[in-house]
Amino acid sequence: MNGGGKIALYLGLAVAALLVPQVPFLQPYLIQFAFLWVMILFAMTWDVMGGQMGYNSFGNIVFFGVGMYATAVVQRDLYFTVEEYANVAGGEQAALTPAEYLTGLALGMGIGGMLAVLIAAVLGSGILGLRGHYFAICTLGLGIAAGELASGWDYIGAGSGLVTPLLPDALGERGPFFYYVFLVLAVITFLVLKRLYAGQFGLAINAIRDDEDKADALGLHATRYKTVAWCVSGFFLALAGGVFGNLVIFIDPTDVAFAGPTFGVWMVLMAILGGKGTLWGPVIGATVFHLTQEFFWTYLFGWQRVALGLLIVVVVVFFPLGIVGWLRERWPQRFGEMVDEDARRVQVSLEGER
Amino acid sequence: MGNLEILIQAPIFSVQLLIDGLLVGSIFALAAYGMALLWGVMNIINISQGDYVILGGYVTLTLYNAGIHPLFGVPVAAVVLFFVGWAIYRVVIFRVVDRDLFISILATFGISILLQQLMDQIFGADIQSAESGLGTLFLFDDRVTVGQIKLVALAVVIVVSVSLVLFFKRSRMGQAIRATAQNARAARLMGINTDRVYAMTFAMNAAICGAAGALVVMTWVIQPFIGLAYTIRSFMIVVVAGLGNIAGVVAAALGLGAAEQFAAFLLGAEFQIGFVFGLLVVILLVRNMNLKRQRRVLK
Amino acid sequence: MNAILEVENVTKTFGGVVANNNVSLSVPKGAIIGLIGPNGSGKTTLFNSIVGYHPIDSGAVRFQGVELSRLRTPQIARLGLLRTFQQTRIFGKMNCVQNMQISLPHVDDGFATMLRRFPHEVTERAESLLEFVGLYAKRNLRAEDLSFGQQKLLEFAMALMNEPATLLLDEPTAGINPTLINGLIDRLKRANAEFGITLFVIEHNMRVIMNLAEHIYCLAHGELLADGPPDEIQSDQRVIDAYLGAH
Amino acid sequence: MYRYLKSAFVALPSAALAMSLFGTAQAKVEGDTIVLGAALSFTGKYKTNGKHTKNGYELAVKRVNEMGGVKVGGKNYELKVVYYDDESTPARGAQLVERLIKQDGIQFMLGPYSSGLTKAMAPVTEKYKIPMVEGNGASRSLFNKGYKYLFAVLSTSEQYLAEAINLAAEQAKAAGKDPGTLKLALAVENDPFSQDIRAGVLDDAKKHGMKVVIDDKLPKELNDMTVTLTKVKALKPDVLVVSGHSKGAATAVRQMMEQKVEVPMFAITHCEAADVVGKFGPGADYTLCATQWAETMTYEDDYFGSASDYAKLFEKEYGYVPPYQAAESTASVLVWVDALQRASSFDTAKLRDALSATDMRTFYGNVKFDETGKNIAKPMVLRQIQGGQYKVVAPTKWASDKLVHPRPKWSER
Repeated sequence: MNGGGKIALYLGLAVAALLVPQVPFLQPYLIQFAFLWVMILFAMTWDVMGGQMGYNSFGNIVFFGVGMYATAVVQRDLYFTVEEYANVAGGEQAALTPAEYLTGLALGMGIGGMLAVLIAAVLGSGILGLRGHYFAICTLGLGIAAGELASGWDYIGAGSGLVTPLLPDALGERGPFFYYVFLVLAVITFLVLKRLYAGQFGLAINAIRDDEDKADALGLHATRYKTVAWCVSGFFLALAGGVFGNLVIFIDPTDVAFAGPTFGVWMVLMAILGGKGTLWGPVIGATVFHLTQEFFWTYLFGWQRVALGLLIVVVVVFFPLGIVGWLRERWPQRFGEMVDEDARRVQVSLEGER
Repeated sequence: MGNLEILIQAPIFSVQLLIDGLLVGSIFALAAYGMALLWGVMNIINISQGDYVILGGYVTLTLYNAGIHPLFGVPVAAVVLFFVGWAIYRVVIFRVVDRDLFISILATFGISILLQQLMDQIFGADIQSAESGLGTLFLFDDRVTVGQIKLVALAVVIVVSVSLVLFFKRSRMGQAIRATAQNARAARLMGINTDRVYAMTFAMNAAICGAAGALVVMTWVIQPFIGLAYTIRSFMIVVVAGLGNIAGVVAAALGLGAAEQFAAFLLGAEFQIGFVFGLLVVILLVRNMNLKRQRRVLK
Repeated sequence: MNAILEVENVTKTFGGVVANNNVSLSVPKGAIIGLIGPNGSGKTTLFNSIVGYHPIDSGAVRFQGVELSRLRTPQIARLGLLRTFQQTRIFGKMNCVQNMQISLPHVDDGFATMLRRFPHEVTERAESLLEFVGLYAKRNLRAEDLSFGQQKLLEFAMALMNEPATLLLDEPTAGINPTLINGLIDRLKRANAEFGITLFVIEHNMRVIMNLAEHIYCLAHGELLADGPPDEIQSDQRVIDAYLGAH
Repeated sequence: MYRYLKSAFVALPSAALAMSLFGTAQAKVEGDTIVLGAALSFTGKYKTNGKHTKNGYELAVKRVNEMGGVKVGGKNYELKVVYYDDESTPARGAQLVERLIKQDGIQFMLGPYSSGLTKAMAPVTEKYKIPMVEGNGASRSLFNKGYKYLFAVLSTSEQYLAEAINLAAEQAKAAGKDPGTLKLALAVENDPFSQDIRAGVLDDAKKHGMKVVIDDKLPKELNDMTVTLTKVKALKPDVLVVSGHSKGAATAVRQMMEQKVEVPMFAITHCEAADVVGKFGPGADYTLCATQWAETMTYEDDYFGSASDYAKLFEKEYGYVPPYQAAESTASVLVWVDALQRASSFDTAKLRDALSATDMRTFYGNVKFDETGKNIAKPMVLRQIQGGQYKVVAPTKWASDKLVHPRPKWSER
């Protein structure tokens, strides 16, 4: 695709995404779309680690949960005491003004994001030294341990969970609000990642994926790149988590915040389905997955999870390249992988020198 | 730390915890040994390990509900799971054996979800258990109790371990499995049908897990979604013990069982699972630090 | 000539097995030095010791006067001491140009460099080095799609891109089509002469090493057996015995 | 084969897109049918209770329709419920309630199973001002948020076992002891519902000045309580309270029996759901069980007759004795019917007012909501298992038998 075509495509997508809430017959589906953006965020942030860097993390959900709890706690503690919040007296709702709500949300997301970065940096210094399946299983353990820890911590509601403040009426309906917030978040994440992948960062983490020992041998600051990659991934996941808590309203430690068996696995599956290690793969994978899942939910009543398990096996076993990866394999020329015919002459002459 | 005081003032209760922990650990040992087998021979980390355990439990439960004594569940679950394992190998696993490790991890993760959901559909999400009717031993003035079924479990673990050791030493298949574990290509050149060996290994692993599941359903309770904890425990035990070291696996399993009981007692039961997973992270990190100090040859 | 790389009394054991015993050698700046020895004589272990893949038991390794034995691999590489691998290592899923771009020296990398895009000059240089090893036409192919010999050449080009002061090459001609070997020797020599890179080469192919190196060390059973100019080594009875004995 | 598989990956989502986007949208009232909506747990950990809930709803709908339906504005309407599977997770529940309201146009909501799911859905229905009548979200934290559109026919969870504490205090007084000397042990699952039970118990224990010697949280993956029971043996409390849904009940009863743990009073929830009598026989005897409703109670209504008539009808229909979860659900539908008929309108604001003015008798008990939306007209009852039978022992008004206290020692049974 040429440059102009690309810009036209991006612009077209942006306009379409912005217009969705204005289309009357799509109105009832806005929350579904918001979930779609969340799924895309999941897949994109996982792909930084799993796809681009080859560190298959089952524990990225930790950052999602951390962001969610941090945001919720900030929203709670900014305007209430814990006691007040748990027992709002006299039947009065814990209602916030729009300004309070937005301040709490923004501040919470900021703190959540920073906390995630901190955790990624601290944990990363140890855990990112693990390779291959040890890393995968270790992060799996990390995700579950985080959920269990949250379940036992009374300050954040322990197993009883935490309820986030309601969206004030002045900010409009839930649908458009969360649609736009998540859209903006997903677009920013996409653009930041696109920019990162385009520079040395992208090549460096690709190199780590392909052969970390070689990258070491070339003098690359592999540990630094790995840590930064995890921080980036964690940061955006934490932001997403912060808003997600407000979307779902009720934060359950193991089913919503640190939901390893659902979101934690889905993010991996979505990235693989779309094609891991590619820019658009996770976006496409998440879209396909979300729609397929909705389809399963609607038409395979009660058996949808069975179908989901089957889908994972089938995708992993038969379709590990994913959609974009498969296209790339099928038509490598389209992706610029080709022998430069004009230059062939140079090579022949060099080889034939002696 | 009021809980610690209890142990200090009445040390007899730490005997209770220790005994219970060791007996619990003996059941972990079975699943962990199966995992070590798969890992060593096929280079596959089986995330669905715990789900075979639970499935073995349901097989036993089905017998129990049909009026058969659940102890028969041990061999029956092993046989049923053997065929289930064989089938899973033939349908899925053989396609991922030689592939990237992560693919096998994810594929078995998918199988795990699939099995959980199927069990949920077939047997329901309620917790269930089978009563062995074996009674309880009371020691030290009733202050220490040992369910006799746990002793039976220990006996089964010993029998299975010994027969496995004999199987690998004596039988042709056992030797073929060992040869394949060492070098699959060489084994193939020597005329060993490695595909058959893999199928056998996978099926045997499932059978071992099935037997463990039969013990679990008699000792505690089962429920379709608790398999992953067994998988993680197995993984942890294998990481500590190393591959192909049955004595090490048993020792590590017993140690983990005891550590869990004490952790649950001291930290509170709600942190037991968290403790297991946290311990996993710590063990992996320590192991990695040790490895870094040791041998690395890059060619 | 002053030595750019000095190995002094290096000993390395793996659980009781002595891989290197009291090995000392020095590589003069700008030279091409060879390292030979039968299989299992500890050549690769010595390379690994020099570039810091494992700690050495005793002894010292100095590069341009800096003690290396406490540094880690990437730090050593950033000092300008680079190694290639016997079993070629390249970044398979990346194309050749990308392989070259990421091989830029990382000495001055900070957090800001992570964001850096590669300027035209870098790409230019990458392409000209690819041309130098004869891979220009295939620059847009994924590295894993290259033949084994081409991957070796790519790895060599990547090493040059890294602008090392000294390059340790582990069997550069192993597995290469014999018709390409002369071209490779020529390029090694040119790299030495034109870019001023000191070369320290493990090589099994006697014809290659005799042709290439000006001074050769021979290891056997982890110990330094002999050293001298190619002619001398070639006729050294101990070296001949070591090779014959090993077979 | 692979190629087809791969093209399927492209075809499937396109089909899914089309279908999921243009699925049939339903209105709140279709012709002469009133459509209620519910997201229930058909899969996952609450599956069994999800089924009880659904059966409860369905039985009510069937009965109401048989008896002529609901009369609104002089016209008779049939009832119908639209269900979705929330997979027992709040994340899905929040998504589905949006779907019910926005996509399916549901204006009359029935509750999901469990406090957690209700916590996830209630704020959404509140936001859209859609009334929800529920019978399975008992956590008291649902009723201090000021929700105006949430109505619960059940007693909130802090009441579940509080009665047991009062009972223990009474027994102590009767024996001439100071209730303040009693030692209390708690082992409560780490979920919203059970933690509320804990809060209720702690409040009452404080009132009597009892000392809490064990306060364990049980993990959600509970399958072994040995460590807690070991503490019980060491500290010898007078009352042991365990709550952890069905698995907590089963594990506790079983291990108490196996390890011969002696404690004068042992009170749990979910006896019926866990079928502790069926599973452990005499081992379950003398256990105190909290229940929202029992078929032996003497309530009546026009649709089902007495509580025992309801139980018979339910058993005939579904083949098992109705647990209180089913009865609560049935009662929720009856509350809707009553409100619709009184309001004689489909306007949700009017319906809300009608609901909050509810004051009715059902087979399940009286229903009258306070300003927070919880039912204050119906008590919790405490039953003790005696000889394999559930006998109501408290509160006194409903007690059919006397409490056996303290529990006989295992050696004396």
